[in-house]
Amino acid sequence: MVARAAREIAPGMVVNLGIGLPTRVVNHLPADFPFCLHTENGLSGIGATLPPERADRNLIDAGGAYVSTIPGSAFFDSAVSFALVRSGRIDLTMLGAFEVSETGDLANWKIPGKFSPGAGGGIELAQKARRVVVLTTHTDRDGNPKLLSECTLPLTASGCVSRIFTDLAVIDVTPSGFALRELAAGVSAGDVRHATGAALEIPSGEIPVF
Amino acid sequence: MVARAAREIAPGMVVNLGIGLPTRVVNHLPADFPFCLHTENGLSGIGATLPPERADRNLIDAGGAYVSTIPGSAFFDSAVSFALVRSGRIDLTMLGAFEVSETGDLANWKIPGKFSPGAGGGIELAQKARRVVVLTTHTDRDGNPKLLSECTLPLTASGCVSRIFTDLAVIDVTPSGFALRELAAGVSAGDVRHATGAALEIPSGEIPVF
Amino acid sequence: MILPDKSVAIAEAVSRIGDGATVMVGGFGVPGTPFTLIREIVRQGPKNLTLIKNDANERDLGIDHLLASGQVRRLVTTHIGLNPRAIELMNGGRLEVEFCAQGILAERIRSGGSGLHGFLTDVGVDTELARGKTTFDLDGKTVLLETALRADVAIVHAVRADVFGNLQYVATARNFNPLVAMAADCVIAEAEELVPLGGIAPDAVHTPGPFVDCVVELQELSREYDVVRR
Amino acid sequence: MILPDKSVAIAEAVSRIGDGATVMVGGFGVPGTPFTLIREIVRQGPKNLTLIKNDANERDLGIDHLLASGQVRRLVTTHIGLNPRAIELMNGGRLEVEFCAQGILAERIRSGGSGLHGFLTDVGVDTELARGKTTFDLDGKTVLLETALRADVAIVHAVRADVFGNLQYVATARNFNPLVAMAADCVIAEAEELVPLGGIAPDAVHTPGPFVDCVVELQELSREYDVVRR
Repeated sequence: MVARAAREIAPGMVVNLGIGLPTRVVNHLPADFPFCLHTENGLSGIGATLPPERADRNLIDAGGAYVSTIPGSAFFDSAVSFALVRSGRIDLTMLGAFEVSETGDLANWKIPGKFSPGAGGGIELAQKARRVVVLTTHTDRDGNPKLLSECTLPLTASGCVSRIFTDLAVIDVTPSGFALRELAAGVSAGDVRHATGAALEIPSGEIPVF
Repeated sequence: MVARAAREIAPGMVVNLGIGLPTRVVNHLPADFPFCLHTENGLSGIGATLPPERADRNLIDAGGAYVSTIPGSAFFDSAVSFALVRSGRIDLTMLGAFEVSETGDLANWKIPGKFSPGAGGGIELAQKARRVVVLTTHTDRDGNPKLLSECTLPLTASGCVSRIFTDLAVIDVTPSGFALRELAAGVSAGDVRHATGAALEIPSGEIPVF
Repeated sequence: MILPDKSVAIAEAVSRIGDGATVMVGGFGVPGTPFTLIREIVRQGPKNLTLIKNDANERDLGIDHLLASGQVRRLVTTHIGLNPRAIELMNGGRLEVEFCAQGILAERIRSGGSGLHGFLTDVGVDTELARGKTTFDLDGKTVLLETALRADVAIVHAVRADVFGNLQYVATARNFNPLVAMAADCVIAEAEELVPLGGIAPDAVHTPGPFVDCVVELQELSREYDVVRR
Repeated sequence: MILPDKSVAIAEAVSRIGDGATVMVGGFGVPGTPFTLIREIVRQGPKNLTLIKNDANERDLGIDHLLASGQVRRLVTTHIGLNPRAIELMNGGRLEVEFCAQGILAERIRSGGSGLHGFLTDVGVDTELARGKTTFDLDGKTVLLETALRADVAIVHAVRADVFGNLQYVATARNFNPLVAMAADCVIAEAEELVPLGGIAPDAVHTPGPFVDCVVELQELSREYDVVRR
């Protein structure tokens, strides 16, 4: 799933990867792949993640991981960082999700009464990146679907998600709802439909496997 | 008059000097006087004005004069420069004037039908500097008063001027109008009243001469 | 002319923070947090503070000390998920928390620091962060009014300062520091290194000296900067 | 990963400017004006341009060439007093001119470059620059709505660029350049020196590369930069 998501990144893109699964996407790209990773705490051109013994105390990503620079990196303040986000200079962001609706609404920052740490930079990334894709398990820990006809949790942004990568499938958000595009190895279209809490368009013919 | 105006600058101040007469004020301050000159095209800590043969093509003030830096100078962009102005970090500005009213209104950027090059940075300096003083001849070339009960020209900012230095006098703008504070050598209070187009409060007793 | 010297002792600088003050604090996680100035605020003990800061640090780090000492009444922030104490105080009603989207907090601070009254944006318009905000119709699009933020005092951490208050930050320790350094009536910078006038190249200044009121040279670097081994 | 290379030939970069385009131009007086890119716009000849620039340069310098060639329909600016041709075209009704207060023009550009819709300010509220602007009552104070500006193309002059588009400016040649470099769909930078990736320290970048689309290395410096002897 992470390896499949990595193919979403085209040469030349500026990409912001959300905390968690998305940050692992870079491990699946060739070392000479030409693109730029942005982190909202003020760096374009993120290099390798570093272990504590090699870390620079002043150089982290927005998730608090110690990172490094590459030739051509730039540091900037938080206002400039979000100027990049809001003015459309982030070509792609990959985010985690609690819920995604069939119209592309995203909920990933708050569970009322349980989890309300604040939205951080997620709202602007979800609303303003040119393309938003989600990386998530298809269901939550209790087996409940995360892909729903409507979100039940407070939204991060409405109608923002274009594509969802899960452990079961690649699914697009289309004007007519969720559409199955690819299947994980060993998973059937029926499995995906069963784990999805909304209508799922399944193409006729063979479905590619990732 | 320029020498007298120079005494308006207190140690520690950040000062912006308008084009023309005001820029000559610095010549009347000791070399070790601790203050900071700001220019709106992006420099704090202006040093000496330079002749063409010693000029840096990239280093001018807002009036286009070639200037220099001093130890501790900083360059910044035009947004930051006016952030300084609007947020109250300019302690004092000295500006030229076409007209000043007895309520401190200033007109110095436009003469309809004759002169309308645009306001440049003057509006924000006049409205936002913590203290605005004007350096001007007391009358225009035709002998008409520049200190008036009301301005006739388009305003730069209303109620902004605290004090006026002219070739004849030092005059404060008070809640009750213009008040004579000091006289140029050889000038009488009557001369000043005659050359002023509004009521002028003249203190009883001796008036200091500059 | 020469530029004025603004270097002062830490106790004098921090004494500008009175009870009830609004204090902006630089930093994003550990980098750029003015740990030593925060410790001095704990020592001097002003109460009922409103803090404006990207995050609440982690337990026993940075502004968590001010939460632990009960000096904070209100916090304007973007994310407090790494500080269980902040979450507990908020949930218990002992800390008022206002959440902003991160770039919107940055921009509200910059707006105040730029002498503006606020700005219009569609960020968050479909979310609960829009609740209670004034909306406008701008060419058929709904936008929110986000008001400018200013503080009585801002505290920042710089890697280098000259005595006039020109500041440089390093790496991702820049973050909110240049913004809060614009937006307070009194701006206090702690610096790892204090250099004489001329020690910072004019093209390489991140915060111009006219924004800064007090410069405090750090005698030693707080242990709170140490690399965290999770 | 490696950062993409955005260096292109000047003709290709400037071909992005079509008839009717809105073009933002850096510079304040001579310093920072992208003279070589302007000459290429004259050579390629797109018409009916709207220019957004602090000033109109002086006669036979910078954007005056575009005024002379009749390529400019409209100019958004702060001051054109040093260019008699601009004044004459304006007075003759052959050039539409919109004047802004200087810091407000800077801020409107930055607002567009920051993906915002506009901002509220009391600057100019008592002047004729307030005419026709939407006003709001904010806590009893009248403020003006200043709308964000964006352009199709922005052209800037940098002293140094790397191939990814990280830019550095020098001295007062910075001025409007970092602002217009945020606010256009296509940002073209001419650079006195083009360096490889790594040639600019990450803390010393003035315009981060993600804002920039095309980098053009100058083969020689325009004579228009020469020190003016008045």
